[in-house]
Amino acid sequence: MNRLPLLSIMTWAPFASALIIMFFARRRPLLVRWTSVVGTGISLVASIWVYWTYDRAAAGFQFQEAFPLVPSLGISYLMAIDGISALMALLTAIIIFAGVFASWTTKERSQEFYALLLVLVTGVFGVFVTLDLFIFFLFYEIAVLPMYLLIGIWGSSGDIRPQGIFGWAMGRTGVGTKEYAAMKLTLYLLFGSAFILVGMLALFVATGSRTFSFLELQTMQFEPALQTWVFLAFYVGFGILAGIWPLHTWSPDGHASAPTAVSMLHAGVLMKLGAYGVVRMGMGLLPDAAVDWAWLVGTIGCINIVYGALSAMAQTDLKYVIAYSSVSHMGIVMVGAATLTPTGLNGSVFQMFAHGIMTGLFFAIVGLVYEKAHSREIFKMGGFGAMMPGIATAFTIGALSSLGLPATAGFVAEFLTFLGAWTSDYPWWLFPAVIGAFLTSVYVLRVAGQIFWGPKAPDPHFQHLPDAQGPEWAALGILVFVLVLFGVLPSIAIAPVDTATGQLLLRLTGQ
Amino acid sequence: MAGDGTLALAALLLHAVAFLVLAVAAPLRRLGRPAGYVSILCAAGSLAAAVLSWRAHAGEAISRLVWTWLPTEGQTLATVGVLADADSTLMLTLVALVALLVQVYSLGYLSDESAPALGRYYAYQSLFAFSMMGLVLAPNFVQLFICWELVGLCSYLLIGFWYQRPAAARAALKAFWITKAGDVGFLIGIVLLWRHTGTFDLAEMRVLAGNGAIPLAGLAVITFCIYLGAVGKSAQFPLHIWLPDAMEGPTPVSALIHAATMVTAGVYLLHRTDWLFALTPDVLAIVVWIGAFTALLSAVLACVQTDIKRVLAYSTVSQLSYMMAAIGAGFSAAGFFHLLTHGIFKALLFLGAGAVIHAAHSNDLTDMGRLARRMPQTAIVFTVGALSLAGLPLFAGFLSKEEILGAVRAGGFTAPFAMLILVAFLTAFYMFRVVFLAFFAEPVALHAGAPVAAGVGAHASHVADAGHHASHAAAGVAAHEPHEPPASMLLPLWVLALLSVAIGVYFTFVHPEPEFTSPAWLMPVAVGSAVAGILLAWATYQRRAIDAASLAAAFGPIYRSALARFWIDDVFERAYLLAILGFSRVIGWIDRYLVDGVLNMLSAWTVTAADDLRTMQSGRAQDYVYGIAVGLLVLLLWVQFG
Amino acid sequence: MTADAVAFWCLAVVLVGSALAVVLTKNLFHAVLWLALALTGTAGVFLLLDAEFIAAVQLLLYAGGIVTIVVFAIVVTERLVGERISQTSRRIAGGAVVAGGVLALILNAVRGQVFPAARPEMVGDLTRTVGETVMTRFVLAFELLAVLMLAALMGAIYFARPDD
Amino acid sequence: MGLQAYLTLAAIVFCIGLFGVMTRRNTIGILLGIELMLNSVNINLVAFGRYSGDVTGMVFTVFTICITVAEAAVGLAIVILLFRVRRTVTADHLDLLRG
Repeated sequence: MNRLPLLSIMTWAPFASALIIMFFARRRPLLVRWTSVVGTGISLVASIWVYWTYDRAAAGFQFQEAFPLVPSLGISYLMAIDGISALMALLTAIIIFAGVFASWTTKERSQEFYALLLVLVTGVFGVFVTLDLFIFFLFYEIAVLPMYLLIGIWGSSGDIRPQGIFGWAMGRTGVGTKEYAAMKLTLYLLFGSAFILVGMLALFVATGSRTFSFLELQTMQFEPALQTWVFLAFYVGFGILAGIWPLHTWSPDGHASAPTAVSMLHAGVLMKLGAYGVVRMGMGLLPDAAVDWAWLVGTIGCINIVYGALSAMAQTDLKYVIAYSSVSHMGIVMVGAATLTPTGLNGSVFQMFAHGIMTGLFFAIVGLVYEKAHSREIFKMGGFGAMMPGIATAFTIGALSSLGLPATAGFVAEFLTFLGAWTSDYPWWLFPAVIGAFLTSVYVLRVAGQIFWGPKAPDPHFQHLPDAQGPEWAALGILVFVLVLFGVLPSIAIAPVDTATGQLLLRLTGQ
Repeated sequence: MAGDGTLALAALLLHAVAFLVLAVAAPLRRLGRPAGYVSILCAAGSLAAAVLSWRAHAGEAISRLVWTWLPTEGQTLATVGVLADADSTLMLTLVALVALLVQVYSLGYLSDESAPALGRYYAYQSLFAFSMMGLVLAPNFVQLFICWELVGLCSYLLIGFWYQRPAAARAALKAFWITKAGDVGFLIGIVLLWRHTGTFDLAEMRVLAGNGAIPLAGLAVITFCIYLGAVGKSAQFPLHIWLPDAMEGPTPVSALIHAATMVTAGVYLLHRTDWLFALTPDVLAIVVWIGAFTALLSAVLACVQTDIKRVLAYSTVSQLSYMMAAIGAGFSAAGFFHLLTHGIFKALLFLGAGAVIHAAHSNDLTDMGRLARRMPQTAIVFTVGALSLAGLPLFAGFLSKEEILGAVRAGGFTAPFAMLILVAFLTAFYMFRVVFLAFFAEPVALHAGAPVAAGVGAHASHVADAGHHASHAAAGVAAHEPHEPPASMLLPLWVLALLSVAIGVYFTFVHPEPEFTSPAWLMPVAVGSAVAGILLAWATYQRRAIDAASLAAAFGPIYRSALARFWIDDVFERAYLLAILGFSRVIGWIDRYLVDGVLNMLSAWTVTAADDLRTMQSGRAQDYVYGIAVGLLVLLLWVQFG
Repeated sequence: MTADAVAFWCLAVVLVGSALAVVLTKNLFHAVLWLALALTGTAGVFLLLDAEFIAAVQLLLYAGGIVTIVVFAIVVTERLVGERISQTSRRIAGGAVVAGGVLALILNAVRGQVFPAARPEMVGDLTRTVGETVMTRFVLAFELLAVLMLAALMGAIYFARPDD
Repeated sequence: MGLQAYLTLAAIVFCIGLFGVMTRRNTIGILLGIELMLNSVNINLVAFGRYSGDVTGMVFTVFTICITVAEAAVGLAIVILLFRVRRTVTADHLDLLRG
């Protein structure tokens, strides 16, 4: 079959535009932006195309591309997608496409900024579409590392007072600065990837057949002891990226310090890499261990949900609220996956998508508000709804999705997860999950009410603020549209995902 | 008869079309009144379709149209569609009617709004009507819940329509959170029920229930959870506190959402699933007791309010509890009947109150008086509404109220029955207190320090519409004279008033066959208590024969507690501040300073250790050579002797 | 004792003695001269090992080249600073212990091994063989060495260039 | 004379050089020590080569000598440069790389 290598195009188009930007767009900011739009646009078109033409009846891995890279070690450039990764690739493409527009006004070193951003996206795409563990890891690192520069250079510092019994330590590490956030995030994620690498190599050695191919590995049966500790290594490694409690603390600081597009991409997509890793690698390769340890994954997910929601409620900085809401929502993803039921896993994957879009929207809006009002202090702002109705509406729709209101993508995800939880072996997971949704409604609407739908703040700086303009509309419009579309017609996402989750669970539970 | 299902579907979708047009076509929306015309046009079409659909389903005919909404495991997990039968199409017609009238009324009532705000208002209205109809026609619990949440959203948006006012913004949040708390139970109930029965579909479930195929073990928990949803939505104790505050929204919104339709969703839910609740009599008993208690509580509260809309709000809570009590007693048809008549006359009362507020620029009863002279038409229709609510013969509430009282008695709940009779008396009293104070008595202000003002200082918050209208009345308050509202407002009032009377007259003479037999003394007792209430109100507020202050003093503790709303709101506020916000602060602190602190500790230790180790790097090459030599020495030792 | 042995012991005494003098004299210039002697002694050792060519290279490059360069360096720096540079040592005891320890252990290692006592006969002209090997088997390394020398030359010139 | 004698001699010279490198304060003095150490290595190379009947040892000695010369030239150039910049040849004062 002679057809376009869509997956490679999708993955490498941003990289190519990054190269073009670095070599040809010096001191031409508009060219930088349009190159980025074109590059990510190609990815978006390719991902939609793949998503659309994915053969749901046939299911399994499709659009396969393979050629050997290091045959002696069994490393090959193997790309293919199934329903889950197709949805994730679509999510990535949407978020980065919107993210390019959302960071249109980056002034400082925009050339390097966009180039790094695009390189990072290449890594993310690569992780989702590759099936070779070695290449997977390479892409994973590509996706993680540019973050350090992106936050360290273009980030913003917050203000956190060191106190408590660890006060001296916090003063010592420089809590709140962007350098601190960048370093914390990088160290945390690299710490996690060390676990992942060890786990992958252990599997590679255990097979004895010199292959890194997921397709071959998943047909093997590893011994229980190996499965257990490799699964735990994967869980910790990927889980750090997914923000599992108590290894989540890089996420609020990192997201709060990162520039808009980076927060969007990081909370929207990179955290999903973690969850995707647990599902694909952990559950896909180590079925017995996944069944054994589901209780841990789900229970920590429950803690995430409630704890994240309560922490979000306590914040006064808008970006921190959103960041903690990510921690809470990733808990739903984890609980959904841990249910090991088709409904729950569908919910989990759908939540990855829904949360990606909604948090991308949130961070885009936070960026816009900050740019216009120069404030992130929730309780100093107020009554922006009258001045920026567009932004306010978009935020409200994001908020509603966040609290799981029907007709937005968030509801479908949570509802499926709830159903899955109650039919799993640990039905009590339902209750923290539902309570988390309620707490979300409290903090997220409190914020929306304070900033947008409340009385005007007396501060003279906040009296005449513009609404979103030009390219910013594109970012908001795309994300809101997707959020509502997938909420009203969830079957366009669930149908392909369902084909993949069923196969995955077949191996797990043997049903 | 699938063809008739499409009529119901059309009624539903017309509103969706209106919403989509207004939501997407921003320029049209910002024009204001044209947006309203679009919405009203769709609402009119929707009413026509609803009426036709109702006629088509008058008998036993049921039509059902469903589409797959959510697939899982290659099969259909959940569907969306319409389930049109006699009850749902009747309710559909009520919704369509009130929605249309309210939209027409709003053209006059909100004529001073800026064009974009008006456009936004009509977009919300269309979304609400769509969601409410979706709820009414829902063929399964999933769609029911979806629309249930959406109407809650619209309620939130419309209560907070004047979000620049702190009270409105607060009330919107309160309404959303409190109902959402109930919905937590509802959602859990749905999930549990799905596991229990394996389906979301109402029709399938009903068949299962009919066959006795639903296991009874644990079912009570499930139905109770579902009932919790209804408690939140239909403002049952203790979650009733949001409804009075919801009066911060524009009055037409109160009429549509917080009187006639959305708040009755809980009652409708229980009515739709009465075959399920019938399996769990214990839960039904709870429903009766809570219903009767809430009815009494809110009737007492209604008596001390001085804000005309709040009186109506508490009255709504009280009447909803009536319906709940009937359903709990096992005769859901009686509750549903009252739901319909109440929808008509309570909408009438709210819209009438809106006309009064529009004219008097105040919500406060003490600012009114003898308005009947200035606005006789409004006075007439409002009195018709009040008589309906009091349940006098020839008016809409007469038979439905009777049925409820009979149902509760027939269900064997004597104490709740007694409470409800007392409520009937109180209802008539507080309603006619409003009628006399607003329309017929001398203005209170003329009797300086008049007793009725006793409640004002204590707790009244009558910022609602009044504050809004005050802004454009500021120009000439003194010169202002109350006057009849414009035709766009009068027309809906008359339509509703005539309907109330028509229904009343019809059912006064044509008794439907009740499911139970009521004793002959029931009707005289009910009507008598209502008349007694009216007379007491007349004596106190019109003739001022009885001093209102001494009347209040006679019920001293109750009166004072009622002014403080029995402290229920305070309990909730404390719970919110302490339990949720306070706890969240603790968690936030723990996260930042303990969970993250441990990490920072590790990090700081590393940095400190590195600082110490750093001195080893002296920068002098010879030291390194020395180190290498020592290393070599150690290495050699190790190789040779190790 | 054979003549070889006598020559070896004499050379060894000279070599060790001059080496000690290199590291112990106070006067830097004298130290350089002692180094020249040590290098010459090494050349003698090479001769004993039948490596005439290496001995020649050693004398030419080392004793001739390096010593000259060092002398130049001393002269230049002394002229710059305008005073005689004496040199002192420090940590003598520690250095002696460490160096002595290393020596003892190396010697211990050497003593424990069995080495061939006699040298095999080398046929033919050893210098010629060395030349042929350099130009055939190690030609690449040889060329690289040329590049390295050039680079070192240029580097040295660059470093030592007068201030602009 | 056996190989052992040569190796012993080389080891002694090496350790003397090492001692010099460790103890001299003057940079040029350190360089001299290094020269001694390299010399002893050369002795080893030649001796091993000779006793195993292989010319490779000698070839390498040639290379080593060349490299040593290059190193000495660069090293002394650096010393001169340093001297010009910092006015000292005392190694203790050259601690720009201190942590």
